[in-house]
Amino acid sequence: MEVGLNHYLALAAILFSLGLFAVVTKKNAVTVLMGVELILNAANINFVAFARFIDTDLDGQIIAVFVIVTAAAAAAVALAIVLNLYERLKSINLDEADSLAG
Amino acid sequence: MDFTNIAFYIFAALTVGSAGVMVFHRNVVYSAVGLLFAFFGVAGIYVLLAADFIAIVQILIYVGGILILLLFGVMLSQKLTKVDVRTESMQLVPAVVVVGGVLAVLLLTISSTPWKLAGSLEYEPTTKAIGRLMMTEYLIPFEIASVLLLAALIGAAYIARKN
Amino acid sequence: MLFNFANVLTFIVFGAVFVGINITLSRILQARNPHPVKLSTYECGELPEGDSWIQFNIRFYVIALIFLIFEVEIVFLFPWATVFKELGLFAFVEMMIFVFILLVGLAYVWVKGDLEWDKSTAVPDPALAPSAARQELTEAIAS
Amino acid sequence: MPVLNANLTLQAAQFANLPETLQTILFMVLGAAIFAGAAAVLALVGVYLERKISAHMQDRVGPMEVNTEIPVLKNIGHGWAQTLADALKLLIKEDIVPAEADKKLHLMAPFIVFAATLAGFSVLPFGPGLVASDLNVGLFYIIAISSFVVIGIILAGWSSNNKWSLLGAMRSAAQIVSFEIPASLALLVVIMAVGSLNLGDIVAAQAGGIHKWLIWWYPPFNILAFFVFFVASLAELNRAPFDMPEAESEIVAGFHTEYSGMKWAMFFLAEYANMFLVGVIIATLFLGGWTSPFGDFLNSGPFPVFWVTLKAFIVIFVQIWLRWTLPRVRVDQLMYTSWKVLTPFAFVAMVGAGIWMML
Repeated sequence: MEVGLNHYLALAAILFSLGLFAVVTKKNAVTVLMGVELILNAANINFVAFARFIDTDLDGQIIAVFVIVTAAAAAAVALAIVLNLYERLKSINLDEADSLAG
Repeated sequence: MDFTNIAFYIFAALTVGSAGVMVFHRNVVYSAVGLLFAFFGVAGIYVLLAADFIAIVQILIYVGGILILLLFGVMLSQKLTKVDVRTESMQLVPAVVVVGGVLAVLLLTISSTPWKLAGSLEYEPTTKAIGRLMMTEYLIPFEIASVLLLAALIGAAYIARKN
Repeated sequence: MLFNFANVLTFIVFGAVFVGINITLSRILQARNPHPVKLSTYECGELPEGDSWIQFNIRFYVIALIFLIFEVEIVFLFPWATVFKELGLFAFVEMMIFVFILLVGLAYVWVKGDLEWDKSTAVPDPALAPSAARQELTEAIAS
Repeated sequence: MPVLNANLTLQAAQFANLPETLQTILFMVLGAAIFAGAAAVLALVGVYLERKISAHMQDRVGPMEVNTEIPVLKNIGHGWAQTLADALKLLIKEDIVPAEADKKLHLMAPFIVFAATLAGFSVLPFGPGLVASDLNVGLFYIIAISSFVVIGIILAGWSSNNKWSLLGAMRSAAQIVSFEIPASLALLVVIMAVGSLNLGDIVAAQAGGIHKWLIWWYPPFNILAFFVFFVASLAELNRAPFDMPEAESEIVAGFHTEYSGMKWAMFFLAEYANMFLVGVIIATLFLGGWTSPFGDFLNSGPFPVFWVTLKAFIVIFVQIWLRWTLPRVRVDQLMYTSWKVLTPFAFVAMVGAGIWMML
């Protein structure tokens, strides 16, 4: 069967679900972040796929670049928070991090 | 069935399989390895979608940057004996229901929407075109990105330092 | 374009296969003679003490953070550099603004000391510190 | 001989009868095989050179004994077969995996490191049209693919479950990523000058002799970029004086402390293959690549391959020379070099070359 837009979108949907599953179920903050990265990757596949099949110009690809850049900035800040959490609680399990008092 | 189709199925299987390892393996380092191959698979998908520049950026930022940072985070914050490196799951049953529902809705929407296809993008180098667009049409987002990066750098350094 | 990327993939796959062949060949040829002492973790001939977990210097992490931000900057610089000549002065000025904003970040982490490697902050053991009398003597000799 | 010729003709005919896609695949696999073989051979040559050069620098002779009985090769002497003998030894050596190690990842790490190193070879141009993969994003691709090596090193260190392995891996990773920034920034000067990421285009821009090499463009900014890149590449290769990750007086052998036999040999091979890779990259970007330094003189036939290999080996010689001349730096000095010396200078080179081009 010829691979078309639907195939790429379905792949992105599966990746998105896997990432969402990790975000919802994992206790470990680093694993949750990995799930977020999967979700962003799924979104990016959609952007690039639409750029190829529907828009046929490079706007979608540029959006994808900006998504990757934002993801990198987010990951840097999020991991800094995880590290800070660890320094305070000696654990990075999210269910133990329910205190705002630090 | 031509080669790009076969390549699509190979990369899709690689991506989904490694993402599965990432999600379901109990050891965080194995999750990171799963993520490594998932990123690589997605880069392959980008190549098939005529986005060579994005594919390289994907490897450079995700594998060379974010994944290394994640691994450093694992190494720094976990006792690396075999027991403690595990990651536990919670609320499995509701999660399966919700995520299954989301996936079903997504797939249904994808298959039932009549997409207005407009041919397909040619396989040609995109780097120069992206550079040109970034300097003209996307100039404002580009400059804002630098401010975002500055904020992220200062914020992350500040949070990581304060202990 | 696809052909070139297929070639890259061939290289990656072939590299893995090459390692696989070598390791398998070595498996077949080598003599295997396991012994608990031989299989223990190497610690300069001493018995291994504790597990491999050590509190890492947090600097490794801060360096990786800063690296990630600058790597993103490089992603923007590469496509710009390829079209720099044809776009001329305007693109150059735009990129200088971009680079300048990020150099502010570099200056910030530089001034705040995030690029310094942590010196040991451990307090020296008072038992090992030179006694007051000895210190006086040392100073007396020095002066 | 006629029999062989007939055989070859027959095989060629059979090859031509194959479906086109199969032919393409066979060609690609053959190309990869040739490059992998060349990488292995060049790595062996590199090891031999390192031993001999270091020996002569220290007024020793180095390996002298290992030789064969084959008539012509016998006369070369000077222990030329030493590294071959070492390779054979490593092949039959027992592969010890510590009981505490994570066996799967311990096995996977050399695969990742070597495959990523070999993948870098696919875009190197060895002559006009003599390149396995003429990627348009070639230079960018090399930087990206080398990040797999860092992941492989971290995995090797973690899976060994050994203090020195893990510490060596962390040091190695932090060092490689720190020096990737000035290295990439230095490359920008070349890309700005040529306006292409394709390595073939970069070589073509330098054709016509030694005075056209990119190192002489926009003085002094390109020379500055060249030095920044050279120093950063030394650190990325974990070569002396930046061989902190393998400081044997402190952390034994760094991330590969728990590796032995063929798995260790794969790391070693990747290391020397990487040296050659960097040599070719420096030759291509700054020293004219496969073009002859004398204009059109000796610039055709097999000579392009000769020139680029010669230039690469000159770079390798300087790397070895530095290793046996300079003492090792400390970790804090390393970070100082990367972030407070090389990165600002790389920015200066980039901005300076940009202004020069604007004028």
